[in-house]
Amino acid sequence: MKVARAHPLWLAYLLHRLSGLGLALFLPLHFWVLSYALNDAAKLDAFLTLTEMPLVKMAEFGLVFLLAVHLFGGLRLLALEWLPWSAPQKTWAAAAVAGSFLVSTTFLLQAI
Amino acid sequence: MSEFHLYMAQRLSALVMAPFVIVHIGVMIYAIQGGLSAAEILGRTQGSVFWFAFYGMFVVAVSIHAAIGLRTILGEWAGLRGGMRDWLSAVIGLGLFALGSQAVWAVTA
Amino acid sequence: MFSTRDIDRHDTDILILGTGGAGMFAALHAMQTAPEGTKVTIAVKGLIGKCGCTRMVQGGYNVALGGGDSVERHFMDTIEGGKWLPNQDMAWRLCEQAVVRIRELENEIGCFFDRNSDGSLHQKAFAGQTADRTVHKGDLTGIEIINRLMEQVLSRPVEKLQEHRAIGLIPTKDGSALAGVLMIDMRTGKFRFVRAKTVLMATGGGPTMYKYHTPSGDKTMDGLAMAMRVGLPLRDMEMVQFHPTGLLAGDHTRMTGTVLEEGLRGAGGQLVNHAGQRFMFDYDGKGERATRDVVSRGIYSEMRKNNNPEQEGVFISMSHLGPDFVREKFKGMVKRCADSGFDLAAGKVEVVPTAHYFMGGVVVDVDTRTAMEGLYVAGEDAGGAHGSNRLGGNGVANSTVYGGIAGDVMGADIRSMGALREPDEAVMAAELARASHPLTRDPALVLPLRKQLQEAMWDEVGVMRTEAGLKRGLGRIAEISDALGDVGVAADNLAFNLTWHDWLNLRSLCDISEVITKAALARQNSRGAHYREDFPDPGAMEDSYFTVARQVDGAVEVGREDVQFTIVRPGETVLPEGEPETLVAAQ
Amino acid sequence: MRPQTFEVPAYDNQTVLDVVSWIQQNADPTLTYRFACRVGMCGSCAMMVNGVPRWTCRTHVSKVLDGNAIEVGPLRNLPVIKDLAADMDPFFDKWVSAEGMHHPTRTRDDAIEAIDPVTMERQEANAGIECINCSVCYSACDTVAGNPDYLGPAALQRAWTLYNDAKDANKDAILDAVSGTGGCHSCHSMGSCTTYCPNELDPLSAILGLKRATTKRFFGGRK
Ligand SMILES: Cc1cc2nc3c(=O)[nH]c(=O)nc-3n(C[C@H](O)[C@H](O)[C@H](O)COP(=O)(O)OP(=O)(O)OC[C@H]3O[C@@H](n4cnc5c(N)ncnc54)[C@H](O)[C@@H]3O)c2cc1C
Ligand code: HEM
Ligand code: SF4
Ligand code: F3S
Ligand code: FES
Repeated sequence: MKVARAHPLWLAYLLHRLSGLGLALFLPLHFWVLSYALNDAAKLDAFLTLTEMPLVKMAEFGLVFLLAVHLFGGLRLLALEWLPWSAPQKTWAAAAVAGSFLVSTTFLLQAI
Repeated sequence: MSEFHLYMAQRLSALVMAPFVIVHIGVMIYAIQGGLSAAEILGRTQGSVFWFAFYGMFVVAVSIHAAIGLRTILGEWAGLRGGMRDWLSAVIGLGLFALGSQAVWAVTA
Repeated sequence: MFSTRDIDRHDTDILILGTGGAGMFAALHAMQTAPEGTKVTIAVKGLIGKCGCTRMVQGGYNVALGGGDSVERHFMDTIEGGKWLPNQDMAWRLCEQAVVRIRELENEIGCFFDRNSDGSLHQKAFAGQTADRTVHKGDLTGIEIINRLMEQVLSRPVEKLQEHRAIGLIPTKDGSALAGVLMIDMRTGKFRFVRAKTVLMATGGGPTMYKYHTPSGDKTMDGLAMAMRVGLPLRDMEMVQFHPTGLLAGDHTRMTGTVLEEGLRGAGGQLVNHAGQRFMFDYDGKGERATRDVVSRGIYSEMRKNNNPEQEGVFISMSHLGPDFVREKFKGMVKRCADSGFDLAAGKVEVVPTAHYFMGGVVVDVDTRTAMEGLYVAGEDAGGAHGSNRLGGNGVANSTVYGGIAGDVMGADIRSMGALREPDEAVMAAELARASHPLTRDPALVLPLRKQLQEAMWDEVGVMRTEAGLKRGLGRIAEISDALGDVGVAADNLAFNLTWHDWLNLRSLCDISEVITKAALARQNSRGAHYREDFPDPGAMEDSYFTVARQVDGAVEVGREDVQFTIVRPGETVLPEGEPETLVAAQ
Repeated sequence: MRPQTFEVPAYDNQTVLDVVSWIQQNADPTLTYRFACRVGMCGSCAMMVNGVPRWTCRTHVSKVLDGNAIEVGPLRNLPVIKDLAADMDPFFDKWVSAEGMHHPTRTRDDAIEAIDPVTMERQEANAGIECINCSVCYSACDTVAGNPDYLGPAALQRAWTLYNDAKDANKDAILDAVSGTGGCHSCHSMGSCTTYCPNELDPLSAILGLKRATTKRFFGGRK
């Protein structure tokens, strides 16, 4: 039987989990690329020029987005768990911060 | 390590990472302007005790944090239990730490 | 089709049937008083703590806790409320021990009852009480009591036989003592016989043979039917308490009959008839605030006058108090009505008297012992404590007080009991045949017969009774009972087969319906819940008698016994001289 | 289990429990389900209705009709005994594992403790006390689905209630019980418990309370 559960808190949970998973999968790659610097700065450069490509730029934006989403999802959870506010207050506060952060990041990335 | 200690470790590592992530994203946005180059990155970071400590702690925190997080996901979504799951997440944590240290060394040494 | 060889045999020391207030307290007390190593087993028709009526208690728990109130006053209210029919020693013990039990509930079991602002227990008065005596947890008192009891029981090493239905008490060959209980493990459909040195029957009566009834669906008089078959005397069997305001929502929904709480009338709720007029003042000076039996009869009379099949009941209307006030004060009730599609706060809700509580039961002594060694009865299954009428709030007090006593007594008695007793295999075979009877017949629907029984009881043995009606009722019950014998249940899948259990339920209900009707014929006066239109007088209090029914050679015989005024005589009181008649401020 | 389809007559006042009962009483006599009180007090009639766990005795058909049909199944996250009846033992075993029972400070021979009804602590305890252990929240929670050790929202809420109960003697035992494998720290605050609780209780906040209390204790703060 199908299970109905699409309500805001559940979606927030899913988003946090998927972003965390995405970050964890990307992280080894990220480290691996940086490690190139150890043996060969040129290789790193070669990779870095890739970042000019739109697709890579998209991926990069995606990563920043994931990181931002996960960061604020995480801060929301930490506030929820450890701060003595009411649940809606915490959600609104986190949403407000996340919203403004996302807007400013997007703006900055656009500006580049 | 009890479930509660894992929880504390994950939350505390998250707390540690929060400012790092913000700075990191900030630097990325700054650095990305006018394109990235190895020289530019390395010029900023190499030999800097500050960046070494910054990224070093970041790597430690993220290895702990992600390993515990993946352990949860391995349990809930992959159905892994018991020793197998703990072992796998320890390997992930150590692996991340190894790769991360290598990267930090590469850019700051 | 089944032989006694198919029965799974199981042994324990103390067996408890039912997990209402009586059953759970018995289990806890038995574990406290029985010798180390005693095995305690609970068998219940549903899940532990999740069935029965104790959980459904709304209003609260009667207990005299000082502040002017006293055990004596509680006792006098109980006797007067029961119209001098209660067994006075039982009533006294109930009032006296309630004080201990409420402390136990709060201190040891962990219940939290509503407090006054100074931190003391909040108490209020139900109709018929002369002091603010009823301890409660909002209007969900039973949930608090049963959940806390359930936790205590679940966290102790009791053997749990859940979804086990007791179907027969099996005595020893000479019939003097109980050997054990035959049950159906409902989940598998297999028979299981459990031997025990002592058995508490706390299956909670439950007058669900009426068209409108409040008790939970698992209660179908199984216990009393079993007790009758082993020849035990049953008293006060004509005494069925009707709650005046049951929800009327059609006969296709299980919501019909469920209680709209007493407090609605207490707070000023008005009853209006089909013509839109208030009528309760035509029947009693207290209007809607009169006692349950009076209001039930008032409503019943109005219904009879109207006689409109489209709109059978009367209406309870709260809106004049202000819908917001009602929503605030009766939050749970308003929500419940809304879930079922009615607007209690601003509209009006159709209601009807509904069979609520069964005062009658097995004859027991103040220690819950019965005439049969090894069998104990407590709670709604036991007769005597309430006489002809149970005060609101005395029901749960009764089940918890006597359940605890039963546990203590069984725990003590077991010390002097040697080995488990051997059952009479002939009785076992008869009980087995009885329960498997429908499996040998052609399958047919059980529901129509249950509806017929419920109609018959409501029409002929209900709120108001006459000799002619009761006799008609006996005829109708006999017909239904016979017809049931021809209704079969398909035997190919007996695991958790509710239809088989519907059949067994109806079997018990038919059996006890007959007893109720015969006892009602035997009482030729009107007391408390029992009202005879042909004998409206209560009769002289000094000459009070109670009815005793028993099965002799397969036939139900009803006799009368004089009430023994062991503590107080009619016209007298145990209250000190000069005590005011009531401590409750006039509303 | 293969799903079966039944045509059931419609009535004005009709709950999902009535529909299920009609099928058993008229169409399929072997159909198994569970109920007792019929009025939302016993918490034994919960089932999945169109994918949402609900108390069926208090769910009006008109509220859940999807087209002209409803899909009913046994509660999720519990073993099925037969048809629509779930085995609730794991739910109650966990209730006990969470130390969900009173630890007495007094006996029946002592007076009843005077307790100020308006303190913060008492309000916190009251918030979850009317749980009917229907297991709706337990069935709604995906953490339970993924983690068989997880104690689940209702048991944890009970623990929180007791933790705030001035009468309870063993707060440390409660915090220990909810700190182990499958304890409150396994909850991901997905809030399905609070969203679907038919009694409008809020296990999510109770669990957050436990997380706070255990964290406080970790840093040396005590109750
Ligand atoms: C809606 C409602 C409101 C009430 N409000 C109040 C109130 O405010 N105050 C008050 O004092 N009283 C009230 N009462 C009455 C009170 O609930 C009962 O008097 C009391 O709870 C009976 O307790 P008990 O333990 O005898 O039976 P119950 O609590 O009814 O328990 C009976 C148990 O026996 C089990 N059982 C039945 N048959 C079998 C079988 N064949 N085999 C095995 N087990 C079986 C049942 O499943 C159940 O577990 C109310 C009753 C109802 C229905
Ligand atoms: C920026 C700071 C971060 C914060 C504040 C943070 C916070 C959190 C929190 C509170 C959780 C627990 C969620 C739960 O149990 O319900 C979590 C889970 C997780 N985090 Fe992070 N995190 C951060 C960064 C990261 C990074 C950089 C990664 C990637 C490598 C990551 C990967 C994960 C993973 C995989 C999970 C498990 C997800 C789950 O259990 O649902 N986190 N994070
Ligand atoms: S918290 Fe709500 S949903 Fe969960 S068991 Fe209690 S009453 Fe049911
Ligand atoms: S749905 Fe489950 S994850 Fe936590 S908040 Fe409720 S228990
Ligand atoms: S039948 Fe009791 S809650 Fe639904």
